Amino acid sequence: MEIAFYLSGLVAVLATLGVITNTNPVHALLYLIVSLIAVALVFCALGAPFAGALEVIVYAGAIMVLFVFVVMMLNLSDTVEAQERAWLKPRIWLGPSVLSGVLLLTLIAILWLGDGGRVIEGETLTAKAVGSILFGPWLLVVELAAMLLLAALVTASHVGRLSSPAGSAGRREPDARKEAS
Amino acid sequence: MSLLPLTFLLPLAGTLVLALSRGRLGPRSSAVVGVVSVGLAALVTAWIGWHFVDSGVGGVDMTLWTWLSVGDFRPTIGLRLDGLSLTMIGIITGVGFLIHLFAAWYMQGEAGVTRFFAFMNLFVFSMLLLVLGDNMLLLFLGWEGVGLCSYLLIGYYYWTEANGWAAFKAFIVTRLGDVFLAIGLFLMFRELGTLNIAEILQRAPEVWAEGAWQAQLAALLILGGALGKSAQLPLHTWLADAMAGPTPVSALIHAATMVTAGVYLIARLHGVFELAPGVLYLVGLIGAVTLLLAGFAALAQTDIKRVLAYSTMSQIGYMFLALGVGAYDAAIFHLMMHGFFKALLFLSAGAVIVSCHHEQDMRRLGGLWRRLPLAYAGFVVGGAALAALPLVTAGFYSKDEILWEALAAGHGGLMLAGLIGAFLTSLYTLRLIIGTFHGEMKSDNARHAEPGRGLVHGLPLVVLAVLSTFLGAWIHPPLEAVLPTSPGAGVHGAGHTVLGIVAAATSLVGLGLGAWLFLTRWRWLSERVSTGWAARLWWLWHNAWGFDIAYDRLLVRPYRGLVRLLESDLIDRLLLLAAWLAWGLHRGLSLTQSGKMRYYAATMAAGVTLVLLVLVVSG
Amino acid sequence: MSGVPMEHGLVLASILFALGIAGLICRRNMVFVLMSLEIMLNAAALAFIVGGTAWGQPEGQAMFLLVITLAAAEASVGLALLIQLHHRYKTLDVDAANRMHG
Amino acid sequence: MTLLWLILIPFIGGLLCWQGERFGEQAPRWIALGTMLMVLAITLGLWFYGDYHLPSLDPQGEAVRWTMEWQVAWIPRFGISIHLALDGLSLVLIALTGFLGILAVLCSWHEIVHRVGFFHLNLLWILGGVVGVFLAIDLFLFFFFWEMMLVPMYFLIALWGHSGSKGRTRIRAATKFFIYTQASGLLMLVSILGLVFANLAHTGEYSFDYATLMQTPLSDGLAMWLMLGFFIAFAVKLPVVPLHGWLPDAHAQAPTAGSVDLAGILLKTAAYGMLRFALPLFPEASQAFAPVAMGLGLLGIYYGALLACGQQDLKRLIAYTSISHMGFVLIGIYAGTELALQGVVMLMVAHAFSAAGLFIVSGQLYERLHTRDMREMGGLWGRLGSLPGFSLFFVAASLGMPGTANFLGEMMILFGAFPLVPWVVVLASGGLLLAAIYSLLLMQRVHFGPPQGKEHFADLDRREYLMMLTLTGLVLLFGLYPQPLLDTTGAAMLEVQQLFEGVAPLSSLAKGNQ
Repeated sequence: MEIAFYLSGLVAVLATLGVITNTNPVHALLYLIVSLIAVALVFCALGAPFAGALEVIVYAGAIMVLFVFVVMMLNLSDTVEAQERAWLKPRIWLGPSVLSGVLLLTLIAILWLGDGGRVIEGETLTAKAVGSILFGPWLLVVELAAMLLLAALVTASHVGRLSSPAGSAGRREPDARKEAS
Repeated sequence: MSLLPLTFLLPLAGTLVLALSRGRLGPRSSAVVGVVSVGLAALVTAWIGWHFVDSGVGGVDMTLWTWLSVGDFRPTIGLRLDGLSLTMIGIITGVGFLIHLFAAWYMQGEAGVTRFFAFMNLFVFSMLLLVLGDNMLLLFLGWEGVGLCSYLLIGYYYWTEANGWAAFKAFIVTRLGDVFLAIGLFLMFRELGTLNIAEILQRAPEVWAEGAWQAQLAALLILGGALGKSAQLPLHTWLADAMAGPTPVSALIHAATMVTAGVYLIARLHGVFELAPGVLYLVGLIGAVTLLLAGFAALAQTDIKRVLAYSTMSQIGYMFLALGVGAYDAAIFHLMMHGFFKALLFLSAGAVIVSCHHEQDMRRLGGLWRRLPLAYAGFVVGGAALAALPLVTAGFYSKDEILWEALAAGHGGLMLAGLIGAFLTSLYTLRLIIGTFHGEMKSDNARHAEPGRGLVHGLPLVVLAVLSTFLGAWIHPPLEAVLPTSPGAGVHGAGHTVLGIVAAATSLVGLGLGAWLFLTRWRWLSERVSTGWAARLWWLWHNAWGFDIAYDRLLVRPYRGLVRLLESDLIDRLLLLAAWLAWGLHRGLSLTQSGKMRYYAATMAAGVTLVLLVLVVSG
Repeated sequence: MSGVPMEHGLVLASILFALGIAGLICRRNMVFVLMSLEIMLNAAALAFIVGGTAWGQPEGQAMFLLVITLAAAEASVGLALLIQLHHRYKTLDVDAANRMHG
Repeated sequence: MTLLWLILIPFIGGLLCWQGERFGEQAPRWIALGTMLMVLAITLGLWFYGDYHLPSLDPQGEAVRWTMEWQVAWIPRFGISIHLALDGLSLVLIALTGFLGILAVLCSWHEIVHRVGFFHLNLLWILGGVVGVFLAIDLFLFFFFWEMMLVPMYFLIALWGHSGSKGRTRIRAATKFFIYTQASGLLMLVSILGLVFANLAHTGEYSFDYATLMQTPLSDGLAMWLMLGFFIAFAVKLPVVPLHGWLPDAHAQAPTAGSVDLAGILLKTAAYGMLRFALPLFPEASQAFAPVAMGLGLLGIYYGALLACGQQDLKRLIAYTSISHMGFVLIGIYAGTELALQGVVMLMVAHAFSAAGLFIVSGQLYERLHTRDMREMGGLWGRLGSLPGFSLFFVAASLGMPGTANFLGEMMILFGAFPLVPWVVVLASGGLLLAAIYSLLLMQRVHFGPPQGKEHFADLDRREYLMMLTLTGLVLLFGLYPQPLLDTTGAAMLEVQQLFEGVAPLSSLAKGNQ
C-alpha cells in the first residue's frame, strides 16, 4: 500500500509537470487526466476509496471531458502550439519556477518543523461514514455545494452565449488596442 | 473764523461736482466750476486773514470731530489757524486761484478738462488740510493727498507711457520719504503720547533733553519725509521728471505749494528740531548741497520746464538752508516769494509752450520776445526775482535775509554756498531767458507762435508779476507768534549791509557774465560743451549728477530682478512638492494595477511565500 | 512498514500545488491557466484527504466533496469565459482583454 | 432665535433660488438680493438696538460676554450644542457679510448666465456658512460651519470660474483651494478634539463649549501644539505666506462674486478665528508664538507685495495684494494691544471694501475687454467712462491713502504695535512703500500708456455705478468717521487684549466697570 502511494504520487508529480510544460493543449489535457487518476490512486492507497472514485468520475471524467470538448470546439491548431512555444521561454518560466520552488521549500520546512509522527494506517473510511456525516452535521456544506453548482450553471450558460449583443463592440477592441499601442 | 472749513470744503465741493458729473459737464463749465471754487476759497481766506490779523490773537483751534478714539489714541479732525498756516493758505488759495485761472486758458481744447480740474481742486483741498491740520495724522492725510494729486496730474497725459512712469516715480520717491515720516509719527506718539502739533511742541522739551537720541531720531525721520516731498537730496530725482504734467500743474504743485510742504513741516515742528541741533544742521547742509547741485544741473538743461524744475529744487535748498540755521521765518518768507515768482515763471513758460504748439525745448525756440511780449515780460520779471536782482525784486529781499541769517547764526560755509548758488542762479536764469526769447527762431513751432489773449491768460501773469517785484516783498507774513525768533533778527549791523552789497554784486556779476556769454558767445559755448572733458561735465550736469542712473542701477534693477525671481511664487512651488510626491506615488502604484492576471497571481504567491517564510524564520 | 507518514502525503500535495502555481504564473494561454487552477484545487483536495485519513475522520472527504464541486463550478465558468475570449479576441491570451494602462 | 434665523435665511434663500429658476432667469437674482437685504437689515437692526459698549454685569458678578445668545442641545452625549452668540466683533463681520453678499449678487447680475439658480444656491450657502462661523461659539458647530463654507465655494470656482492661462484651469484652482483649506481644517479638528479631551481629563465631562474650554488648564507644550493646530488652520485661510498657494489661483479663477466673497469675507473668517479662538483659548501659547507670527506677517507683507509686482493677470495681482494686507492683520493680532486689535478690525473691514471694489472693477473690465491680462490693457483711462476713476479710488484705498479706511486700519495697527515691537513696525512700514509700488503699477499697466484701440467701451450702467459709489462712500465714511464701528467692537477687542496680556479677564472687566 505504501508502494502504491509513493508510486502513484510519483506518477502524479511527473504527469503534472507534463501538464505545465506541454505546449499542445490536447496533450496537456491527457497528462492532466493521468495526473488526476494518479491522485485518485493515492486516495485509494490512503484509505479513501470514495474520494478516489469521485476523483475519477467527476474530475477525470466529467470536468476533463468538458475541457476536451472545449479544446476540440475551438479547434486549436498548430499555430497555437508555435505561439505556446514562443511564450515558454526561460526568461518567462524561470521566475515562476523559482518562486514556486521557494514556496515549496517553505511549505516543506513548515511541515518539518511541525510536530510530525502521525502515520496513515490506510484504514478505509467508507462511503457510508462519509455519507452519514455529510447528511448529518455537514448538511450545510452540501447545500452550499448545490447552490454553487447552480450559480455556476447559470453563469456558464450566460457567459458562454456567443451571440451576445456586445459581440460587435467586442470585435473592434483588438484594433482599438493596436492603435492605442 | 467759523468760515475756516469753507476754505477747503469749497475746493472739495468742486472736486465732487466734477467727479460725479460723469462727463455731463462740458470743458467750459468744468473750468468754471474748478476756477470758481478755488476763487471763492481765496475770497474766504482773504476774509479770514483780514479778521485774524485784525483780532491779533495768536492762533485759533477748531475741532470738527474726533476722528477716532481708542485708548489714548485720539486724533481729531481739527484745524489750527495761526500766522504760519494763514500764510500758507494765503499762498495756496491765492496763487492757486491765479494758476487755476490761467489753467482755464491753458487747458482749452485739451481732452479731459473735467478730470484736470477735479484733480486740481482735490489738490487744493488736500494742501489746505495739510497746512490747517492741528495734528500730525490729519497733516499726513493732506500730505499723502497732495502726493496722490501730484501723481495724477503728472500722469495727466496718460497716453504717453513715459508720463505715467514719471508720475509713478514721483509718487514712489515721495512715498519713501512718507514712510520715514510715518515711522517718525509712531516714534513721537510712543514718546510723547500725542499727535497734536501744539501738544507735541509743548511736551517735546519736557520729555526730551536737548540732543536726546529719541529727539534726534524723530527729527531725522521727519526730515526724511520733508526731503521726499520737497525734492531735496537724496530724494530729489522725481521733480525734474514731474514736469511731464501740464504746466499749470508744475506751477501750482511743483513750484508754489506742494514741494514746499517739507519746509512747512519742518517749520511747523521746529520745536522738535530745536532739540536735535545735529539734525537741524543737517537740514541746512542738505539744503546747501541741493541748491548747488541743482544749480549746476539747471545750467545744462535744454527743456525750459526742466530748467525751472532744477531751479525750484535749488530755491527750496535755500529754504532748507534757512531752516537749518534756525531762520524759520526767513524760510517761510522765501517760500512765499518763491511761490510768486516761480509760479510766474512757470505760467509764462506755459504761455510760451501753448503759443509754440507744445514746443518746450530751448534748442527749438528762440527769438520769441517780439511775438510773445507778455510771456517775455513775465519771464523777465520772474527771472529777475529768481536771480535776486537788487532792490526791485522780491527775491532779493528774501534771499538776502536767508544769507544774513546764515551768517548771523555762524554758519559761514552755508552762507558761502548760498552766494555761489546765487551766482549760478543768475547764470541759468539768463541762459533760460536768452535761449528762449532771443537769438533766431530755431523751428517752425517758434516761427508760428500765437500769443495768448484774454483776461484769463493775462490777469494771472500780471498779478504774479506785480507780486514778484519789491511790492510783493512788502507783504509781511505774521509769523512772530508762531516761530521762534531767528538768530539775525533785530541785528542790523554793518555786516548786514556789507553782505547785502556782496549778494547784490554776486547777482549782478552773474547776470552780466550771463548776458555776455549767452548773448554773444552762445554758439561757442554749445560747441565747447560737445567735446572733451567739458562734454563729460555737461553730460553729468544734464543728468543731474547721475543720481537717476545710480538709483536705477542700485535700487530699481535689483528690485525688478527680485520680482522676476519670485514671479512664479517660489514658496508655493515648494509646497507643491507635496502634490508632486503624491502624484509620483500614484504613478508608481498604478503601474502595479496592470490588469495582467499572471502578475497578480505571482504577487499573491510571492506574498504568501513571504508570510510563510516569516513564519518559518520566526517560528 | 506500517503506513505512510502524514507529512509525505502533505509534501505530495505541496509539490502539486507548487507545480500548479508555477503553471498559473508562467502560462498565458487561458486553457493552461485553467488547467493549472485545476491542479492547484486538486492539490488542496489531496491535502484534505491526507489530513482526514491521518486522523481517521471522514470530514476530510466531506471537504473533498466541496472542493470538487468548486472545481466543477470553476471549470464551467472558466471555460465559458474562455469561449467568449476566443470569440471576441480570436486568441487565448489572457492579457488580450486587459484594458488597464498600468 | 434671531441669531438662528440669521443663519437660516441664507440657506433657505439659497434653496428658493435653486427652485426659483423655474420662474425665469431673473427670479433667483431677485430672491438672492432679497435674502441678503434681509440679512443686512436684521444685522443693522441688531446694531441699532443692541448694546455693544461694555459687557454688563449681572447680579452674580459674572460678566455677560455676549449681547445675544442662543443655545439648544445638539448631541448631548458629547456635550455638543448649537450655541450661537453675538458680540460687537461678530456683528460687524456679519453686517459686512450681508453687505458684500448684496454686492456679490449684484455684480454677477450679468456675468452669470447659465445655471443661475444653482449659482445663487452656492453663493448664499457660502454666506450662510460664513454667518454661522461668525456666530458659533460651540467649537464643533464652528468647525461644522467652517467646513460647510468650502463645498459651495468649490463649486462656485469649479463651475462658474474662468479658466486662466496655461495649466491654470478653474478645476485645478478649485481643487487646490479645497485641499488646502480642508487639510488645514482637519488640523483644527484635531486641535479641537485635543482640547476637548484635555478638558475631559480635567472635568470628566465632554464639552465643546467655548466658555468651558477656555477654563481648561493645559500644560505649556500641549497648549502650544493645540494652538498651532488652530493657527495653521487660520493661517491657511488668512493666508499667511508659506501657506498661501491656493489664494492667487482661487481668486484669479473664481467668478467676480466668488472673488468678492473670498477676499471680502472668507479671509476675514480666519482673522476672526484667531481673535475669537486662537488667542483667547491659548493666551500664553499665543504670547510665546507672537514673534514667529509677526515674522510671518512681515514675510507676508513683503512677499505678497513683491509677487504682486510681477503679475500680468489683474486678478492675481489683486490676490497677492490681499496677502500683503493680511500680513498687517497678522502683526496687529499678535501685537495684541487694544489699538492694534481695533486696527485689525478696521483693516479687515476696509480691506473687505477695497478688495471687493478692486475685484468688481476687474470683473467689469473683464466684461468689457474679455481679458484680465494687463499686457492687453493700457491707456484705458479715456475709454471706459467713470470706471477708471473708481479703480483709481480703490487702488488708492489699497495703497493706504489717508482718508480711506485702509489707512486708518494700517496706521492703527502700526501705532498700536510700535511700543511693543518697534523693529517689526519699522519693517512693516516698508510695506507701505511696496503697496504704493504695486498699486500704481496696476494703474500704470491698466489705465496709463498708449491706448490699444480707438473705440469706447460701455460706461457703467446704473447698477454698477451705484455699487461702486456705495463702496466708495463706505470706504470714505469709515476712513473719516470710524468711531461707531470702533465703539461696537471695542468691548470684544478689549477682552481679547486682556486675555492676551494674561490678565484674568472677568475680574479686570469687573474692575473696569466700577
